[in-house]
Amino acid sequence: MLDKTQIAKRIAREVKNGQYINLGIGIPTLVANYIPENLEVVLQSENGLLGIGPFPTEDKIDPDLINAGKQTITMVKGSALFNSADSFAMIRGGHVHLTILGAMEVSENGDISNWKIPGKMVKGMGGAMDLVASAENIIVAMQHCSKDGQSKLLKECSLPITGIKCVKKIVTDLAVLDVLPEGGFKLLERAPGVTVEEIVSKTEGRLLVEGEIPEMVFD
Amino acid sequence: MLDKTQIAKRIAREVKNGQYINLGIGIPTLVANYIPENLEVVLQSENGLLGIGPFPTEDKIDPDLINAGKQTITMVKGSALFNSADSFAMIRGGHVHLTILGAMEVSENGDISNWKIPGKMVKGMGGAMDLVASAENIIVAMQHCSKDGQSKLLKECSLPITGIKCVKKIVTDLAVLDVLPEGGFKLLERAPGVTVEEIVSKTEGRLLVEGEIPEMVFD
Amino acid sequence: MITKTVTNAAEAVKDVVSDSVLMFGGFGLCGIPENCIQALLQKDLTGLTCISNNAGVDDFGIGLMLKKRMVKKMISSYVGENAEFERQLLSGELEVDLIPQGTLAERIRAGGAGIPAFFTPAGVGTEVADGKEIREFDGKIYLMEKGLRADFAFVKAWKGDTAGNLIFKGTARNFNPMMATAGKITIAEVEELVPAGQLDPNHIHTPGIYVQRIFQGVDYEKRIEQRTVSKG
Amino acid sequence: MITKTVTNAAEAVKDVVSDSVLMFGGFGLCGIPENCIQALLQKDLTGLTCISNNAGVDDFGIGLMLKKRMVKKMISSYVGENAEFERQLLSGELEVDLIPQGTLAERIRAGGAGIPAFFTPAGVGTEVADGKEIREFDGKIYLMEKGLRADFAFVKAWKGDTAGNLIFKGTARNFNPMMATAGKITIAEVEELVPAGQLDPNHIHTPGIYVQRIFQGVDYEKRIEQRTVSKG
Repeated sequence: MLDKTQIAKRIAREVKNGQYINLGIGIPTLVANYIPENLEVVLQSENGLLGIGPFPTEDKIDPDLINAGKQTITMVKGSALFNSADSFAMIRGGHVHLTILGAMEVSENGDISNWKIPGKMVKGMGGAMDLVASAENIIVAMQHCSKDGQSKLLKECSLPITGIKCVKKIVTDLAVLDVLPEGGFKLLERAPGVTVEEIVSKTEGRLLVEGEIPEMVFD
Repeated sequence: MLDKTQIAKRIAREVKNGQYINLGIGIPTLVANYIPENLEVVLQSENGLLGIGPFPTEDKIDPDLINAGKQTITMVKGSALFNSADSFAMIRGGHVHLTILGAMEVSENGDISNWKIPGKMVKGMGGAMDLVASAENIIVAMQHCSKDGQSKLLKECSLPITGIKCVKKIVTDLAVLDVLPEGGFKLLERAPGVTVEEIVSKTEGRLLVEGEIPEMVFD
Repeated sequence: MITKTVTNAAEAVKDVVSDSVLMFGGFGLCGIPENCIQALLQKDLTGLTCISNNAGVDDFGIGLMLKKRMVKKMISSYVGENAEFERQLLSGELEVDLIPQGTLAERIRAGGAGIPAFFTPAGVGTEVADGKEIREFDGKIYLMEKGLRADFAFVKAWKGDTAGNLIFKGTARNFNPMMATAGKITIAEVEELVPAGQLDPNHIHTPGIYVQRIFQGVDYEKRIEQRTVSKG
Repeated sequence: MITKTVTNAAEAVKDVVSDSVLMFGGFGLCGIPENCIQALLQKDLTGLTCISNNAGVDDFGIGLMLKKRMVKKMISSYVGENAEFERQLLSGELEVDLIPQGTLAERIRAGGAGIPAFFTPAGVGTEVADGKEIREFDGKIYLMEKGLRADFAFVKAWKGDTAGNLIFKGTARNFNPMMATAGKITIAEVEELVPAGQLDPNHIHTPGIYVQRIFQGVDYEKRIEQRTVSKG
């Protein structure tokens, strides 16, 4: 099984040179730490920044400079600031190449639910609906199952939808899977020590397993 | 009869304190010279400037600073620069209070034609269609008749329309007229030496003449 | 130039009445109009509709207005940091209209820009699409969304001049510039107010045409929600 | 940061082919991409669709491309300074789509912002409305207009950095920022190119995300159309 850091490390391998990337709150934020240094990429924060840098040292904290998770941040060289309408113009217009975000559920046709649990949680969708409706590539970071053991990779989402037919890839604590254009999850890799059988048993949606499934390797 | 300078001077009296104003090419541009100095107003140029100043002295000419008529200009203190989309957002959103522009024809219901003579002239509408569709107050500066003596204040425009039911007031070489909300021109003032009869004879559209019509006075 | 200066927040908000529609700039607690919110709290207002990306926290920002029960309805994209908010919502005391963040930003821009409606892909296939017009362009499905305006827009800038021109700092810009365009009356509070002519016209984020009143604010707390540091 | 630098205009335009849709920033001759236009003139191109507020003058700017018969269609708001243009138009050699200036600007912004269509009052009741959807919102009539994109967008900025961030000067900004967002490939020429990190992130008009190629231009003529002076 992968821990959160390993999920982030695995997703970082999906990043390509020259990409502009939006990272959601939680595990996706950690991905920034593991992007290979030889790649030139730029991180977008939907509250109005291109070029997110590391967290500031104590003496450099600026309350007027935060990311979308409201964390204090810094800017890298070559950053640009803009307003929220311009930020989502950038997102909606397809200029951000890759969105990495968390999910509560993903369906086998790529629908995602991550913003609402009726009667329980009403935090709102924030920028997630805009991001998943717009980016050309969307990767989900999440646990394969809920705390009570239910699969989160479903035939259909049971929770209110954030976006339809948008998720391209999923990295969970157990596996890496593509969402096929024609529907269905395709198993690509398994976590160290996790068997294909376990993944099959914990995936409710249609799962395609072809040939030998390699085990992920981490440094 | 008013000359161009007097038309501009008369229109300048319509300007109110605190207004943001867009001035078209030609006579409207001259209006800026006669706005009373005790009024605080700001001139907008649709190519991206609030706060047009006077023409520059020879040593201050900047090719990167022009008005919508492509004339070299200066900026007053407190100016702001912006792009064309933001400029027309400002216009379309009703933030510019007053538009003064020229016309080839105005109809008695306030339609205006000023952008095209079929088969003869194809310069384009520039920003005029946006301006007349958006500003709350639109004043037209023009000659009362064409060069061949035809009235330019008509029942219906004969040339392609720039905007409908938008002109509120007209200042010509002969008269000042309101366009009534219910339709028709209402004669307000006549140029020095011009009789009501002459104005009546040179106005094709419905003209309302009530009581004594004062003669304009200029310093 | 047209002078927009007022003396302080109390004077700036003096004609805000109950049942008004208000916009508040800010993202989380970053770039919120702290002085105007404090001045509104001093007034006896109820039935307000507040348009703001977030709803503050329990003891700061718009959260204080919620606690005082001044707010009838919130229009926001994310309200996750506010327990009182969640309580009022679940109990039905508070109406909430949750809108995708980009749609909210664009609706406000459209409202200020005289665009009554536009199409966006955000929310297609979700409950956000309920009751909205759906249309296909070039093979992709979109929703029609409408422009938003407010009776009063409250924005917070870094620097401003007496003509109402504004410059924001860092990510404290966020929703402030669009909201400035969408208020029938826009009230700007700034950290530093300078005479017209001192700001570079090329650096201005919000032209003064959008601002009806401006004042230099006092005692900014600028509370940080997630203080994250690195060892350096 | 992602480096966008190319050596010169010739390299920047090397993959532009005949029958492409091109956008050119500028208002009149102010803020036009002079170097890219010169480089395009060196290529053997025909059938181009050019989106530009104006069409240059007979012997400068896009006017030179018209003279060389490279252009099949112009999409503009005002073309009044160009006799060759008028001749080609009246003779039917050139297609022209005249669009209200604000609609043109907004259509380009919409194209870059992923908004397929929006409503505007400009052109209602005129021939611009022919064939377009008409709709009433709150008692006022609007036209539906669609977003515009281009294969290549050519923009001219004052300063730029290697990450593609741009700062414009004066009213030379005009259509350049929107067009930068709407090109599948956006090529920026700048008067001064600096390393990433030298421009204040708060002063940037066009974030580098929109720019695929950038180079420092040479020999700017910046021709003035209406040289007007006061006695001082």
